[in-house]
Amino acid sequence: MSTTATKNAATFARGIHPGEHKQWASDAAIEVLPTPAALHIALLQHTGAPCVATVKPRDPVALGDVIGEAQGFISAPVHASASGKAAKEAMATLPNGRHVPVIPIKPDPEQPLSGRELYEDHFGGVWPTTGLDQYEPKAIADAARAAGLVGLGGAAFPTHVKLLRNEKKPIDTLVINGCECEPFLTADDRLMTEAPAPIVTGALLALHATGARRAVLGIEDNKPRAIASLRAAAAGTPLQIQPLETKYPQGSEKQLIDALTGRKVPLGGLPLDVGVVVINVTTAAALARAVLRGKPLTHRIVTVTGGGIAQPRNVLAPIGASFTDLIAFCGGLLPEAARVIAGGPMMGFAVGDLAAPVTKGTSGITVMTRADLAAADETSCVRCGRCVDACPMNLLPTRLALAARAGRADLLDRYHIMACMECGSCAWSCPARLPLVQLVRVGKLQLRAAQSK
Amino acid sequence: MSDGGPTAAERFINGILPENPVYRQLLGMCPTLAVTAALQPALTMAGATAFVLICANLMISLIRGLLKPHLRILVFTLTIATFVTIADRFLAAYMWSMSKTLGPYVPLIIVNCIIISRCEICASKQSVRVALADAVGMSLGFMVALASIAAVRELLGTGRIFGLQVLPESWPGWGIMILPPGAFLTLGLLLGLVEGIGMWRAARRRRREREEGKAWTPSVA
Amino acid sequence: MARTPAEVLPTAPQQAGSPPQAPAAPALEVGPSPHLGTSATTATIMRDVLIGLTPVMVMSVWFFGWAAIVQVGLCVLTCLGVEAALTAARGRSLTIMDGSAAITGVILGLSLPWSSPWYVAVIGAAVAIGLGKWVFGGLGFNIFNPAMVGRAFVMLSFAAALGASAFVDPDALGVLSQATPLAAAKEAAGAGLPSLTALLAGAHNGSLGETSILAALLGGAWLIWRRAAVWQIPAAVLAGAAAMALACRLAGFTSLTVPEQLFSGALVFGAFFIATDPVTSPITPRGRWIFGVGIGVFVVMIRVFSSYPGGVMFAVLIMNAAVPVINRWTIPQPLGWRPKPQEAKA
Amino acid sequence: MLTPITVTLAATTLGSIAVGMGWVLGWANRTFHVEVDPKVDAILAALPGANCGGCGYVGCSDYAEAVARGEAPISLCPPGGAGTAAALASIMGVEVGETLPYRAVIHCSATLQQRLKRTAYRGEPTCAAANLVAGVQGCTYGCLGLGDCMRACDYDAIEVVDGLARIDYRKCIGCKACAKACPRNIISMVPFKADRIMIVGCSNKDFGPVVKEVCSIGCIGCKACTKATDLFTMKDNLPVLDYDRYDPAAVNMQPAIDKCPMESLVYVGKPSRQDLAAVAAEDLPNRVEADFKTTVDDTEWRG
Amino acid sequence: MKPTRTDFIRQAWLVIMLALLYGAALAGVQLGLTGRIDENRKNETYSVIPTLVPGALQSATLPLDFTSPDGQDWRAYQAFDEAGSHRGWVIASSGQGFAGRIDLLVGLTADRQTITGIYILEQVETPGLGDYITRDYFRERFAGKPVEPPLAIVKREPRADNEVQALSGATVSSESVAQQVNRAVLAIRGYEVPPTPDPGQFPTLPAPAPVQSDSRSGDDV
Amino acid sequence: MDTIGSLILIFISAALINNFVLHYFVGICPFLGVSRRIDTAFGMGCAVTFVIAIAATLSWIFTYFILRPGAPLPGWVWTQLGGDPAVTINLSVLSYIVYIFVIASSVQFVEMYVRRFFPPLYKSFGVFLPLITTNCAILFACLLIMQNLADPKALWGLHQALALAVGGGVGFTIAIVLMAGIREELDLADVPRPLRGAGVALVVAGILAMAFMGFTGMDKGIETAFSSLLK
Ligand SMILES: Cc1cc2nc3c(=O)[nH]c(=O)nc-3n(C[C@H](O)[C@H](O)[C@H](O)COP(=O)(O)O)c2cc1C
Ligand SMILES: Cc1cc2nc3c(=O)[nH]c(=O)nc-3n(C[C@H](O)[C@H](O)[C@H](O)COP(=O)(O)O)c2cc1C
Ligand SMILES: Cc1cc2nc3c(=O)[nH]c(=O)nc-3n(C[C@H](O)[C@H](O)[C@H](O)COP(=O)(O)O)c2cc1C
Ligand SMILES: Cc1cc2nc3c(=O)[nH]c(=O)nc-3n(C[C@H](O)[C@H](O)[C@H](O)CO)c2cc1C
Ligand code: SF4
Ligand code: SF4
Ligand code: SF4
Ligand code: SF4
Ligand code: FES
Repeated sequence: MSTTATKNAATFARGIHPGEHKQWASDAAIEVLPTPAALHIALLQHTGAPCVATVKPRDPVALGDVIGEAQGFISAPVHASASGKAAKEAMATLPNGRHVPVIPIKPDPEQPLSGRELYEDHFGGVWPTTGLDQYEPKAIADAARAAGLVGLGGAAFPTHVKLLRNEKKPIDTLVINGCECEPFLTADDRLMTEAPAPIVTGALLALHATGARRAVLGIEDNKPRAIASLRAAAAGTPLQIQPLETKYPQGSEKQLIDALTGRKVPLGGLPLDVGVVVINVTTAAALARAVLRGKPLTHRIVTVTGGGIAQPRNVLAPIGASFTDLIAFCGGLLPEAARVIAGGPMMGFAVGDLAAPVTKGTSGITVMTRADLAAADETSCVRCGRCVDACPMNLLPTRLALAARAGRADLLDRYHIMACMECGSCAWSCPARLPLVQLVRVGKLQLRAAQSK
Repeated sequence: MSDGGPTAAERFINGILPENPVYRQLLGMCPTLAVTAALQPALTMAGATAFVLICANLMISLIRGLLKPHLRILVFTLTIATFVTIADRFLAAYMWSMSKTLGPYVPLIIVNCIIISRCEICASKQSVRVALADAVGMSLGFMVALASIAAVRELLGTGRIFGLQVLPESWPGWGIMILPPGAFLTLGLLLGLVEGIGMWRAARRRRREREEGKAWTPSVA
Repeated sequence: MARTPAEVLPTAPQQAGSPPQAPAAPALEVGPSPHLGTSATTATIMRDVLIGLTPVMVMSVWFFGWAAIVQVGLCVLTCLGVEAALTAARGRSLTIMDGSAAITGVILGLSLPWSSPWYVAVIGAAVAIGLGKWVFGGLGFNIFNPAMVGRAFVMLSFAAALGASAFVDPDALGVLSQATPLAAAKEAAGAGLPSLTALLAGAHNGSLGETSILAALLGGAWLIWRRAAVWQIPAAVLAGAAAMALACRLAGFTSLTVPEQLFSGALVFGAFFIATDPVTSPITPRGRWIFGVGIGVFVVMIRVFSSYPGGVMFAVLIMNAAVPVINRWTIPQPLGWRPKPQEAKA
Repeated sequence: MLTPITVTLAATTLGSIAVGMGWVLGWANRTFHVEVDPKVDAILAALPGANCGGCGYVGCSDYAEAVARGEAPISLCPPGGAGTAAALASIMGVEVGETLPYRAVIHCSATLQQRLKRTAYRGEPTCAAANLVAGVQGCTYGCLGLGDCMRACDYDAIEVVDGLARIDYRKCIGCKACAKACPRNIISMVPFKADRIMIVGCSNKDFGPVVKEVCSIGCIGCKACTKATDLFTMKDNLPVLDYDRYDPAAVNMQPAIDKCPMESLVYVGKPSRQDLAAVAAEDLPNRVEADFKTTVDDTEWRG
Repeated sequence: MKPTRTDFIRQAWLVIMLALLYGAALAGVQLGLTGRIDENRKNETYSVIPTLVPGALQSATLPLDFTSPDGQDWRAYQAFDEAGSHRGWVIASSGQGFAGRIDLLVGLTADRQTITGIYILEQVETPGLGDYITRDYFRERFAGKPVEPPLAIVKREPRADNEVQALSGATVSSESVAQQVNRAVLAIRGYEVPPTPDPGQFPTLPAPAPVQSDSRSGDDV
Repeated sequence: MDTIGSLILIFISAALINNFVLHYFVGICPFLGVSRRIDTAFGMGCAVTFVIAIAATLSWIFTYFILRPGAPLPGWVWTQLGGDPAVTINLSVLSYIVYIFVIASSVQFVEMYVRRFFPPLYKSFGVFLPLITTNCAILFACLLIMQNLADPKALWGLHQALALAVGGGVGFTIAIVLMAGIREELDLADVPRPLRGAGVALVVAGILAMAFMGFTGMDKGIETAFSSLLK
């Protein structure tokens, strides 16, 4: 992959250059996963309240049927990602550690959509860039909600909440996040390259829904093909394509907003507080599909990549397929595979049990070899300050880690632990191999426990 | 004793090691650090402290019936200050050079927490006999502590003990031991040593108990 | 150029609907994110520092010959031995290979005069590791720079062996027969100070490592380039010293010019190799500046006003003590930090 | 000849300073009086009043207030020693109330080998940290075996053996420190009415088939025990033992144990005769008691 | 529970009684010991004088205070022998050394042409280095030196009459001592000698001094 | 040297060169006991500085007018009683007892006053006051002042006494705040068990004392430097 580092590209302060590792799958066009033998659709796939199952065991379900009803405002329904028969509710441990109920579905051998048709249904066809004012802003948000749309960039926050207008906090800038700064992952890159049209349409819909005056798509300058294809697709629309320096975590919304607008999202606040909404490119595409075609979120693109997988690919997979299905589709694990990660290597979760299902938030499966993993053992922190120089939030990770080890909630608060977004820049830079992010997570729990007392 | 507290013998023993004022209670650190550059001033200081401690304990124990809780600390302080002045003047009269060496640290005995805490804990509550035993025990404990620190400092600093050459003449005196930092370092390391020995012995006792499979004490209170 | 999906369809047989075969499972492991890390380790950083120290070591051998090798060698061996013994006593895994104890030994050795007797090196090194490092829990926890703790201990203990006259060998020819520049400056206001070029090249008497400023600058540049040391601290030390030197010069307290102050004694060596010890310097960006300027100011203050000719060691120790407080004062404000809501919450 | 005058002068000087100062203080005490918690006063009176700072608080009254607020242990005063601690205990004791012999029990009894779907874990070797990494082991409820409870215990009463924390009831004093430390919340405090009591040694709330996938001895929620004795009730697929009614001396639990298809009902406390015999024969029983020693092998967990 | 005034008086009687008692006791101690203490203090200087001025009698010493032209106050002692003949001078001098103030005495012959010796009264120089200025071998380096030209410290064997070899490694302290000697010599040489007193008055020393430098010696009560 | 200069010298000397804690070893108890948190240590330092200043003022007054040999007040009483004016009265034997008495009462007075009228100030600072009564740093300052009053050549004025007192207090504050910072740091460190707490704190104090030895002779240096400046 060629990297055209544009000098003076806009960016944020600090951050790291962990190496891109995108070569594994950046040239692999999106392929469709054959319908697996079984799907396990988790009832909690988003940030917020869990869903309640609406199907009973042995009920037949069709592709796109609601099988879990959203509870509350910050929540999103889940849909069947294949036609088939539901089974008795079970439990599964998601890669992020959540132990949640799942609805198993046994897909029918004959599916209404599969293979190329499914791909075309998602990304093909015509995506208008004009006349989108016909949709009511409220209707766009409602469609997003009905489609079970959540952020596909990582946090899985229900998208309709972001799109709803808030009188007190007007939005003036819509940011479309096409950075994909995680090493290894290429799903967004492939989508932007292969199918920029739905992204542009989705962005324009979101622009209309939020009432923003400006729409910017931020993209790291290591994806020249995607930039070219987006520029072509967005020509003549208000959507502006803005290349950014390739630096981790360029895609983190606070850093992205800083890079694009210079605004600083307040601690504990939302982009909303500075008049910005950020949505991911895949989310935008899914929004277009939900509004224009009325299709719910049943599939997502998952990058299966890394040195430990036989054939790295970008796969359009039904939600609920197991990691095993995807790995098998990509030729299986190589003997040197050492760790399977849901997501990318910087923020993803290691998976212990490959039966875990793909959820709306699963952007990739990275299979790392022993050589990729940090080799050395932990030594004492020598306060070299590399973590401090790396932290995009301007925190003191080493102090946070030491305070968490000592269980000192007062210090954790003094060092602003809650501002940490767990991006992992610090731990990546640490020559002593301290598990800084893990300790920060422990520390956050300690601080919450101390404060609730 | 009818007054319920520890007996005279217990008080005496406690003062020397189990409740050693310096190593265990960390009291009276100032003189401990200041006068231990050599053994002779250290022991003189210990003697002066012992004199004050014993006299004050006796005096307080004698008048313990008359003490009002509110004013007790005041009475202690007055008494101690008086005896300290007496000790100070006697030193100046009969051991002039030592009195100059010790300088202001003799009057500082007044605020040495060891004495006031013994008055409070023992003398103001227990009989003269116990108070005496307590004072003597504590004084011995203080003396042991000062002597041990001073011995280390004098030996390493000058190669001498009580001014007599012990180590070979070629010993390069560790000047720092005589200087202020040496006092802190020696006391800190000795404290660690005493603590370490205590821990090591406790661990050994636990191990032994476990090996012997000592009787299982029921968990029910 | 996008390829169509058909072109990259898997060659492995795949029947839709059939249960996928569980891949022959390699032993997987789990762990916290991030799963990637830099290639730098503590040991590589320490190795870089040792490499950075070589120009200085070479120059000291050039000037002082065997004495330098023996002095540094004794210090390093003792440091490694004591470190090994103490880690073993605490039942910890052996850490001597990480190179930090070796650095302590080298820096201690380089800060001694060529003439000091063997026990100075041995006691200094033992104290450096024992009192300077082990007492606090070993690598990464020490408050004070171990090498400077060791040097202070021996300097205060064996003042005669480290005093100005220890440097001078009246029978020798060349630099060894002269007083060290700072001692000379102290005794006779400015007289007998070598020329600036001599100071830079190192053609004068002094502790093993402090003679050649150029060698120290060369090694320092390497450290900064390798990011083994942060650049702010040496910059701040030199800036602070220069400012203080200028002030003292203008007030007439000293006859030394600013460049003479900067290039004499251990200031440059200390700025690059001693003040930068990460363990004992502040972690916050602003704190590093305060720390460095503090060292620079104290060095010149001690040189000009106190009874000692040099002040690097004392200045470093004093500022080491202030590091926790500096860190505490200079906690950076996180991105998006605003005072109002914070206070409201508190 | 002048001696009496000097003595008088000295005595009167001192006396008048004493009276003067005393009067000022008495006046101040009246004028500036501030009401304080009587308990603080009581504690203050029981403290030596040396104000030496040895307790780590700023003087006796600060320490007294901290004790009265219940924030400080009663044993911190070095000059006061044990006597003062006892006095403070009696002042504060009114608050503490009567103590039942509550002891900590761990609701998991699966050893490393019995917990399935385990993966090598590389990370911070504490339970709190490992609990945040999914996939360390199949069971998301059970003991992680990294010993946070052990480190929290000031009385050295917990050991981790075969990856499972066990409590030595000779040492446990029921301080709850372990229960607060356990990130999986599987330690509870139960009344120890006898040397040996029964506990439910499992915390997995999932249905039987799910449990079977992750543990070879875990409770499958079959309700057999509730049928054997009415001391058990089911909650969240787990039996709950009613400790108010359970009298270890009187009730024979053997029927329930026999009924249980898994190994979820376990005795803790003093080892039984069989257990001791088993130890003697160096044949560790499956149902492990709290006081068999070996040490945890950290290396295996670090991967 | 507000305390009242009468409370205070009732409670305080013990304190007041003790204050009176202690005050009286202390005054007694003072009376008993002051003489001795003053003697000690005085002897500190006086006992040295015979060693600095050969043949002088400790009791036959006349303290003199004078001010040199540069405004500095000086104390000197005129030393006499048994026969009452003037044997020499002793001047007290002080100044900064390496670590702190050095107080010393300089002895001179009666004609004020030759230094007879020096004696260090107080110093806080580094132990094992600067504090060797108190050693005899260093002090002896000053004996017999002429007063003109001023003394100079050198780091090698002295070659001229006025050169004094420094202590090795302690040039600063040595230099300080030499400077003080020079200053004292200069002062006393510029001092106009008062008429030699009548030898008969010596046994009643100390002489009535215009200003008593010794602090607590004024109490004759 | 002019007066201001001599005051500055007294101050610097007490604060840095002959630091009360690190050179004279006074006030070790609070230095070890109340140095666990920076804020508390700072409060303690301020309180000590304040109390030393008060105690120094009062003890200077008592010493100057009553206790020193030849003090005016007892002399006046003496002559009123018909005594011989040539005789100097010396009550210095009472010094220690009067100092401790004065310190204790004034501290208690201030404490009650602050507590009654400035509760917030009391919370942050007044709580330290009782602890200070039995702190040797205060008595030590009084004793130093007494020494300098006993010598008629020096006969310190109140301003000099205060310079010493405040210098000593500031020096104490510097030492205890540095110590507290270090100990907060050591809370997070892996200190060998037997040394935890007082042991390592004393070692730190030792190294601090070594560091402060760098100021040796600075009083002389500053004096020379400034006198040359004035010339
Ligand atoms: C460290 C970090 C890195 C992130 N990187 C990306 C990224 O590369 N691409 C992306 O779309 N979102 C990324 N996100 C998530 C964004 O912050 C943000 O949640 C998302 O773009 C919002 O869009 P969505 O709700 O549609 O997912 C990242 C978040 C964090 C904390
Ligand atoms: C790293 C280093 C630190 C030093 N620190 C000091 C110091 O703090 N004080 C000092 O007097 N000399 C110090 N020195 C030594 C002096 O720079 C130099 O050797 C001095 O001129 C010798 O004079 P002296 O030994 O009489 O003090 C240091 C030397 C080095 C290499
Ligand atoms: C710890 C230490 C203490 C010293 N103490 C003294 C001292 O008390 N008196 C002194 O003259 N020099 C002392 N010096 C030496 C001075 O720094 C200076 O080097 C010396 O006076 C120069 O004299 P020299 O040329 O004879 O060595 C000491 C040096 C050190 C390192
Ligand atoms: C840039 C750099 C400078 C260092 N300087 C010193 C030093 O001056 N003295 C020393 O003992 N160790 C030094 N070390 C080694 C190591 O950090 C030191 O021994 C730790 O203080 C031990 O915990 C240095 C290390 C680095 C990376
Ligand atoms: S990067 Fe690692 S070693 Fe460096 S300061 Fe941060 S935690 Fe410590
Ligand atoms: S502290 Fe948090 S925000 Fe900062 S680098 Fe580490 S993980 Fe990222
Ligand atoms: S199922 Fe029960 S016994 Fe087994 S590991 Fe989980 S909690 Fe423990
Ligand atoms: S009981 Fe809890 S704290 Fe103890 S080892 Fe098990 S999981 Fe960890
Ligand atoms: S003994 Fe000095 S403050 Fe306690």
